[in-house]
Amino acid sequence: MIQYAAIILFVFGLYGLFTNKNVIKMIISLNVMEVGLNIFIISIGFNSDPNSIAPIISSTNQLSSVFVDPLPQALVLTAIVIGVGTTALGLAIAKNIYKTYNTFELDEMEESA
Amino acid sequence: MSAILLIAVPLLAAFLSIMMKKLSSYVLLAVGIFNVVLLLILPDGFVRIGEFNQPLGINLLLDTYSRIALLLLNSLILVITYLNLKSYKTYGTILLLALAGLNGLVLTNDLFNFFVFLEISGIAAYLITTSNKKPRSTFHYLMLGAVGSSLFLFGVIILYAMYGTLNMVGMIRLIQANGNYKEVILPFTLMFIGLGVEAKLLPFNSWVKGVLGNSNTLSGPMIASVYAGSMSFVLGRLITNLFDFQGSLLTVVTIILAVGILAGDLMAFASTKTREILLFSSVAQASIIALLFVNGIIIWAVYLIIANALSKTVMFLVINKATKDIGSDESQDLRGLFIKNILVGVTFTLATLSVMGLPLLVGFKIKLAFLTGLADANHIWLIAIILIASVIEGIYFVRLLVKLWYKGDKEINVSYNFSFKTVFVIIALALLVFGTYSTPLSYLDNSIDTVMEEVNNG
Amino acid sequence: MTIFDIISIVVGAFLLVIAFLAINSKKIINSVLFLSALSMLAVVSFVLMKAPDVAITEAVIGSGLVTALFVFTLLSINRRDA
Amino acid sequence: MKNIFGFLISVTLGVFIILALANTDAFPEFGSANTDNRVSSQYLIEDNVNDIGSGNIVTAIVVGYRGFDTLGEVTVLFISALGVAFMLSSPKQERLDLKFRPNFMLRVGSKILFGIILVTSFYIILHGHLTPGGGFPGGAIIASSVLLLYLADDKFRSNIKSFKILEGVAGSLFVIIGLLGLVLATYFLQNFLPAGNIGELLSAGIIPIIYILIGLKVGSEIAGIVDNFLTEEESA
Repeated sequence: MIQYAAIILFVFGLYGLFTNKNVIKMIISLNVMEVGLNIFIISIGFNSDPNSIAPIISSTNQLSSVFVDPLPQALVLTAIVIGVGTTALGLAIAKNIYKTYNTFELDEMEESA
Repeated sequence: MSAILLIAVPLLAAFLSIMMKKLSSYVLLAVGIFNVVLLLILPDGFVRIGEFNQPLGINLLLDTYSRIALLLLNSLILVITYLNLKSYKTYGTILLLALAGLNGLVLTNDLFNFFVFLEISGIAAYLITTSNKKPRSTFHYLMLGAVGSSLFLFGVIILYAMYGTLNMVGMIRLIQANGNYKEVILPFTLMFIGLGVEAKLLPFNSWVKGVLGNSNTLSGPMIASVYAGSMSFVLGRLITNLFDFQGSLLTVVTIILAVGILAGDLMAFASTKTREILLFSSVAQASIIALLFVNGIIIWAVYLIIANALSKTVMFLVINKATKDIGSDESQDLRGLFIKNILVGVTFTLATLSVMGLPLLVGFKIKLAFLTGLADANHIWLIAIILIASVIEGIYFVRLLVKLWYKGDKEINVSYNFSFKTVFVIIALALLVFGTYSTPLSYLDNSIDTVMEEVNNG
Repeated sequence: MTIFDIISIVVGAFLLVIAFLAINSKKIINSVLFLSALSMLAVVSFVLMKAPDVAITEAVIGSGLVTALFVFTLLSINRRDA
Repeated sequence: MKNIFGFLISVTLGVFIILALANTDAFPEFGSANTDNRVSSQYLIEDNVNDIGSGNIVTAIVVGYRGFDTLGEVTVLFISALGVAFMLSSPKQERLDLKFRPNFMLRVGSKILFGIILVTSFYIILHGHLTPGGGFPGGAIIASSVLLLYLADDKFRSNIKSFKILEGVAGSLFVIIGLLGLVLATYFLQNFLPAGNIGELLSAGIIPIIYILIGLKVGSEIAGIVDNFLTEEESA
């Protein structure tokens, strides 16, 4: 069920990006899309049988037990921080846009050549 | 002395250069020269990273295909940086990271690593376009780029879920073994759309008009020739090896690209701003290149990318320098630009004629070859579309040249310094020499892309 | 219907509702808060799917720093209107 | 009204993707992902785990097997921080005078909390290869502790110059360790230190060192971004 929610979240963020005219709203829909994508990446590595555990070897769980797939978790660590990078850049540009056009609405900005 | 230095040295220089801001442009020149020299002596083959072989760790693949791409990239960035040394001093670190990102993009053989380098070069491109002082078009480019790479990652993750590996060679082997093409249609469309945004293919390139429409002597050549060239090389490698479109997906992609060619040229025909004419013509060229890769004509697509990147560098530099001095890029205001600088006019005309594909220039040889290639694969209506497009292209380019050569009402004084002129002359000579004496073009053939060899003897 | 299935259905439904509110709310400050709630729900679903590393990172970065950046941008804007 | 309609379109498109994925039998059902026919089966083999020596297998993948991704990842954050500084900063910066005045409780409480948060972040970074966590969350926690200081007193300006140098040094040390791997051993980012046995603090060769560098780098970069967002050029 979480995987279906993640795919719908991804597509909904995509939809939100194309219909919103407000700059901050577009960055928020981009974040919604990336959260959906991250949940989807983790969901393909999930193993639902009860005694599967997180991929950490310590004194309690030895190598013999069934593990969840560790590779998607490594990928999502990178994808989250890339999302932060893009969002921070988007917000900096949004502040610049506000300084030049004094509004966040894309259609209110006069088309200054 | 492995290929990893092409990425590690620019990264190290970038990390160090934030501490000494003033030297970053000169460090970039040194790193560029180092990369070009390194490229000439590096052996071919796989380069492992962190002692793990293919499926476990990440590998870089250096073969003739990526070597040509890297040579074009590094030398073009070197030239563009040298020309913009004084006016854009603070962009040294950003250009170093763009260099590292693009080198990694061309070299990597791992799909997730491809996504990471796509992001690095993308963010570097957004920062380069901030030099246009138009935050709205940069924002538009950022949004579309972020959406594009997220779609690409979505496709890669679906492929990983199906085949369990992120490594391109292993993935191709498993897809061939699995054989059921219907399953991979969804991930391939997502990845193709994701890359289409960066490679300026038609339905996804609404950002191009804003970014290149008001570009300057740094962002114009960087985005129009360096980024477009590297994206076409990378898209080509993925199309020929990973995607190799079949059945319904093939027809859909071919239709998208064919429409892209015609629409790009029509929009260029309709616009009066010189920079818009150039950017729409490069949109059309990008679709032609993608179309050639889809039909398996690899070597002529590679030559088309090189010829296009070189001539677009000349054209964008000439027009952007003139726009900076005059203030507007309407073709009316640029009338009689070449009367006072004949040499620049001649090189600009040669570059334009090569893009149009007129005889005596390398563009003609390439166009002739890939049209015969298409004829062998009897895509008659594709040839018709490309010919119609080149007729339209001929009209609007000649119209532009006539305006630029013949004296208008206003007096225009645009000066190009000596280094600009030398670069223009070198590129124009290369276009001429390879146009007339074109036997060296036949030394290479479709075997320069060795990914398929690796897959078969793996 | 194990406990896990019930919880995952509830979390999935909440995810969709909060995403809908985040994108369609009128005031921007509301959508920022819904976005931070969405990150927290993402942390819950990561913990459900046995991914502790990712849960910590998403918690600190998603609901912590990204929301802070949004709020600072909005604060610097309101100040200018006043 | 239009939004409900939009929501329905995206739900139908999402359902279409779900159905397309559902009837491709190669795509595993939710929850039935067995790692045997995937590359991660080799990450979990006995001798590979001992060879890397890191208890937390995800850290082994992030820094050990796919360390090049993490280098790319650190570069993405580096260029974002550079971009934000490039766009928002100007020579003379002074704090944004927001209408928000920190009250007494916040000012005193944050001084105490700052130390505790910093200690937890060092704990998370140092134990990256043993327990969940590591460079990225640790660095982000350092940045949130700096953020707390910004909120606690509205005249506070952290020393940006030192953050820039820390960021540059940590990044170049990361690449230098990679190049050392190339020079000492045969490949870039190769683990030239002994792997030790799992569970000990000093195990897994260069992985903890790299994770400490990543933590410092991520912390200083996000703190730099926070500073850029909370300041504006001299309005005088």
